[in-house]
Amino acid sequence: MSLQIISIILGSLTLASALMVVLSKHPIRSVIYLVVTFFFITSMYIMMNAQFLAIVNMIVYAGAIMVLFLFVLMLLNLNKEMEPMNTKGAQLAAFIAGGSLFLVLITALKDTLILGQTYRQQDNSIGLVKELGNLLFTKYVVAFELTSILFIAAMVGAILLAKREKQIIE
Amino acid sequence: MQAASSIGTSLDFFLFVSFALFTIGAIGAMTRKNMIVLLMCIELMLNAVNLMLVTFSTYYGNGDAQIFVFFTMVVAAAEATVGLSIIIMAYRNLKSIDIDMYNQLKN
Amino acid sequence: MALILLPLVFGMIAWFIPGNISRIFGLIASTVALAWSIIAVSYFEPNEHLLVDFGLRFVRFSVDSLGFTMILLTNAVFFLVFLSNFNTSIVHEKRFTALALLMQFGLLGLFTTNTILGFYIFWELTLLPIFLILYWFGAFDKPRALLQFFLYTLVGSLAMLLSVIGLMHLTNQQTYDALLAADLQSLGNTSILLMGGFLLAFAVKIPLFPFHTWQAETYTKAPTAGTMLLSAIMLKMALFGLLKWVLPIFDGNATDFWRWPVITLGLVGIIYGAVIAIRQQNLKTLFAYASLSHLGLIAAALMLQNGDTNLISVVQIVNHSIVSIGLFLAAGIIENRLGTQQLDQLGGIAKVAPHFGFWFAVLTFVSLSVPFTAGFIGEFFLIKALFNAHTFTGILASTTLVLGAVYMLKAYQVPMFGPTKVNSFQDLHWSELTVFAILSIAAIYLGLAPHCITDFVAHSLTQPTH
Amino acid sequence: MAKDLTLLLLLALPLLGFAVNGLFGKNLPKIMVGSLATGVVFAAFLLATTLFSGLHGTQIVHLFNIIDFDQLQINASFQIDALSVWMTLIITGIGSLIHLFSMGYMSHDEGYHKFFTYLNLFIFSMLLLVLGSNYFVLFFGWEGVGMCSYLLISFHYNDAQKGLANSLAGRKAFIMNRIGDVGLLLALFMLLGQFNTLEFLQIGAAVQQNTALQGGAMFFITLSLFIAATGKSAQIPLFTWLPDAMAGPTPVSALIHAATMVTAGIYLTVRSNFLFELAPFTKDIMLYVGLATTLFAAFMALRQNDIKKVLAYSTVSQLGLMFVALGFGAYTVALFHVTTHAFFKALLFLGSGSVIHGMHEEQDIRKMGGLAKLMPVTHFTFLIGTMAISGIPFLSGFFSKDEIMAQALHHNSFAYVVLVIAVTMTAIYMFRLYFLTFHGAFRGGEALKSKVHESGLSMTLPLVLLAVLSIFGGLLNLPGLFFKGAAHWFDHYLSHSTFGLSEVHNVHLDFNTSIGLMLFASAVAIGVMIWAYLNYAKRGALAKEDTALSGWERLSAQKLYVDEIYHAAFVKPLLALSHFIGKVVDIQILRNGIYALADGILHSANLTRKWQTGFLSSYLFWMIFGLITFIAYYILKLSVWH
Repeated sequence: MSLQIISIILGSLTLASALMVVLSKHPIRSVIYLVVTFFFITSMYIMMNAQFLAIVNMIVYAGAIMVLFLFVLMLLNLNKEMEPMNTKGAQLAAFIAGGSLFLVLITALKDTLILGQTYRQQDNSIGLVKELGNLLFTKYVVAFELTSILFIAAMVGAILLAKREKQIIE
Repeated sequence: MQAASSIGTSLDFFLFVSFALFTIGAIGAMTRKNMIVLLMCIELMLNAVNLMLVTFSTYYGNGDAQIFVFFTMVVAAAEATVGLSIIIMAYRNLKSIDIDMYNQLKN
Repeated sequence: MALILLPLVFGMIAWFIPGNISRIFGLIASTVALAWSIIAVSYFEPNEHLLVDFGLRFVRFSVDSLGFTMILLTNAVFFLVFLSNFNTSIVHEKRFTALALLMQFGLLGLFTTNTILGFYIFWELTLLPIFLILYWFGAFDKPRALLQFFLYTLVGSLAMLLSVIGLMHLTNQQTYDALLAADLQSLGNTSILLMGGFLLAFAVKIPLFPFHTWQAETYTKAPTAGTMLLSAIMLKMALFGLLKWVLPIFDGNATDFWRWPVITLGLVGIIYGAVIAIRQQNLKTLFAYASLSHLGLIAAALMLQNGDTNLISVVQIVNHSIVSIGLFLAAGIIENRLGTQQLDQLGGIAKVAPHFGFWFAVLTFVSLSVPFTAGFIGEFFLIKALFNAHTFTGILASTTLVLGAVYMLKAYQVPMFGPTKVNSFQDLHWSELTVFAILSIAAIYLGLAPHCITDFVAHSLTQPTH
Repeated sequence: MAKDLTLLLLLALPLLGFAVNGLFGKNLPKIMVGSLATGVVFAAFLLATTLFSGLHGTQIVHLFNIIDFDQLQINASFQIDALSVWMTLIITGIGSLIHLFSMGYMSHDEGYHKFFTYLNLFIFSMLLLVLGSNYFVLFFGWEGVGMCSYLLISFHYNDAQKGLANSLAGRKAFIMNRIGDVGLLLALFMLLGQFNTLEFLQIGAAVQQNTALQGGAMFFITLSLFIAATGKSAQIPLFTWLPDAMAGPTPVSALIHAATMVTAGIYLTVRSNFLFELAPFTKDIMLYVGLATTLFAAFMALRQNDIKKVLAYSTVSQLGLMFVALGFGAYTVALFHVTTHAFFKALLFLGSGSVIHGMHEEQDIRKMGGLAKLMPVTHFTFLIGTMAISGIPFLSGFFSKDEIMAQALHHNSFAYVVLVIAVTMTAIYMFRLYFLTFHGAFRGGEALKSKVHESGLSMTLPLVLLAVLSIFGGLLNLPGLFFKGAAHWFDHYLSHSTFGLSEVHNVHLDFNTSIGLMLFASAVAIGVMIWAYLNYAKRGALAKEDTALSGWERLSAQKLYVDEIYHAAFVKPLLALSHFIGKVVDIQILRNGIYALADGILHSANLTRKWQTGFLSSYLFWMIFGLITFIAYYILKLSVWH
């Protein structure tokens, strides 16, 4: 049962840090909280024995992408005064909308048959690197190769977009 | 490690966390006007979905969903790269990262 | 097969050759295509049925004598259009040549394809070049008129696409022969709807009465060559589709359902177009409405599905091509030389340009369908068919003779006769003279010996269909 | 020479002239063009005489098939019988004289070769019309002559003052003829429907075998044929084009609008006599239309001041007379009048042409007078023509008119009275024309008088020949009371080999009535002649100016306002309708309807575009909203389902 407690603690921490991402006024703090959120999510993956994804999540998200965000934020050199905020009414509307979405989702969960189910006692080795590697390089090899093209495109796009052009759209 | 894995943890808890994450991401996307934060909120929502996928994947013992998560991460990385460079360019033009300033596409 | 692909190849080449010789190139290309088709026809046994099948599902071509007639007509029309265009200068000669050849390819494909999907694809394929020709070379002051043409046609095509899909889905067949054999009677009202989709597309293209509003403006503003292509051959696609595809396939309750509505629209078009034409001041607009009037007659007569009438309508289709090339060429010559087509600004051209006056007169009489011309045979038998179907329709249709005389004589007399209002008018260029002469000879030959077409076509139209 | 070869040659000759003159005429010397054109027609005339002399029975010459379907076959074939050969003789005979005349008349015209080209084409079409063995070939010729008529009427299309009027007159003629053509077309359709053939002989045989065809179908067929005839032969209501057609050169008026083309309607009726015999009601209609036409046209001619207009109305009137004869079923009588009318009317037109030529294109009789001394040959021949048409005894017109009057007296005394009035008026206006033109003092001014000259030989020779024919033409069909042996030669000639005519017997009145009729007619004609002489030549009465006309005179001069009525009743409404449909229905309703539809779509697009605020948060909001709705829908659906 300790695992259950751990998972509850992890879940609440995840949600708390996610909330802080949204609530904190300064973008830098948001990024930091986001990294923290990703850490917690990664730990949840580990709990579910999805080891490969846990590693990838750690490296790609928490490592690469978040660093990118930080770089950009620092590059733009924003200060707190420049932080744009919505009006209170809009925020309220957003919270109501989000809340009702959440309610609806929970209702949906409640109606499903998986409620209260625990994990089956079976071979839970699918999340291991070996298993996923097998899948990735046999069944999904074409898609995997295609991702490289996607990355090249993204790289080229990013360089082209971020390059300081002389003639910029008026 | 195998034996210890998530025994006794109910499936719906992870789903609950996933939903909550998604909702937080959505609320953030609606309330915040900073484009970078918006992008972060989108990442949050993506991760919520990833979490759900992994949950089900483990539950059903099917690896395909995890591969799918992997691809989602790939796409998210690419998306973040391009999105951030767009933000940089946009900031150069308007000196602002307020998303509401960028409604010029309308006309 | 090579016959069909030839214009495509030429069209491709046309993009790459220098603009200043592309005019000659177009002429040569169309001449080769025409010569080739004439040779092919001379080796063709009228009662046989050439089939080109690559084993692919949707690519299947077949040629019978009707198809060959249309191929010959197409190639001849393109030849004449290129020839008549010889004396006018167009800015982007290369583009025009290439587009026209592409369109020729589309038309030839349409006339030979053996699958219903192929029919639709080629139908659409011809639209693109003509749209670009109109867009690049036309004098549209507002994009609206052009868009009207384009969208109108597309709406028709959409209806046809739905029908094509429906037909293929419901019969699970897609070749011509299989569709002919398919039992559409059992579909009941669905077949009526399917036929309606085709008819809408055709009605827009022919055009029939309430769907004609694109016509006058498009014809007026289009470049002369574009107008000639439109009215001389593109409209014939619809009539061909009606004659070859839709009517035989939907023979039965669907045709019975649509027969009188279409005939009524045709008749309304005959009188409506003629009456409007009387008051038109613009030469091309006048001819456009005249075309509405003439084609309404063919469409109405086709709906009767009478064997002999079908044969004669082929004659009339050819005749209308002759007439429309001739008349629009005449209008184009006037516009080209004087920069106007307004009748009140014209007068006495016949005195300054006697050759033009003579040939224009001949073409006017051809279009008035006086005896010795193909139009006479055509109109006589088409009206007769309508008269036999119902006395009243025949009488209404025959008013076209009187009203036609009114507007055609106006169109000829006002610019050509009377006091000379123009100072200089360059008489016909040799190329234009050749076109007029070919047209007149063809019209008179067909007027005296229509059986050279009817006998030929009879092999493919009178074979037992069911 | 074999007959069919002769016939083909006969047809081919004018076509040859047409082709040669049309293609090379521009570069040939005028004399060659003219003599070629005249030569081919004259050669055709000679060939026609050989046909005439060797005529036995009816013969069909088959050329080729025009249409050869399973159920229907239409041939280009020709029929040689008394009727067609007689018409051919008239056409080629008078035609060659008029060609000869034109060589002189048109000598100064720049369109000389074109004129002869058209004229030859006309002769060809006309021969096609009369020689064809079926209605289809007849229709070819029928429309062909209409087309030539159009071309020739608007011949001087670029004349500085009258060019436009000329071309409009041509158009009017063509359109009116077209209305008649539609009648013929409908008749053809009905005939095809009834008999499935258009051959005269086959239809005739079918009619004979099956006499039950009477009634409705026959009535409509013959009525349509008659409508066609009214168009071509200028009867009420389609007669107004003929006076306008005088815009063409005078030889054209003589050939087409007096001697040949306008009699095509008569020919058609005579050719279809077996059909008309079965439709008595149509014959009655024909009779009364003919009567009305002859009366009104004669009335209109009374106060015309244009020399050609008088003759034009006179032609209409005479054609009406022929239809009266046809209405009585006296086909040969009508054809006899066609023949004599061709002689004297061609003579009169050519005479007037000679006058106009001599007067340098002056056509108004108020400017003439005293031309008898200046143009003696023209004067003398014109006098003969006038006397012939007025019915002065023993000239051709006397006999042919007398036959018609006799028919009228026998069948219908009302018709007889009307005819007497019409004939009297004919004599009045003809002598008025004659005396005003040739007698009294010259009113055209001295300058013109010095230039007036007698025409050359090529013009006077046809006049003299036609005058001779006008004098002796009546001998063709002498009434029974003169020379018993030679009497009614024409009737016999026609009926012996023309289908249907052998059954039709004309009434022959008894001796006393005949003599009485003739005496009365002679008295009227001579009386009018004397009165006109006293009034115009002795007393010097002149044509009044327009302003001085009394009531009936104005009616006559203004042609009973028929043109104006037609203009108001048909032309204006048609133009208004055209305007209405073109501007209102087509543009306003249909096209703008389409535009409005497009605008509506555009407008609604603009409305929905407002939703696209461009603010990302609002998009997100709507997205979430949609998501909620979507999921909620499924939850509800599931819970209800459970």
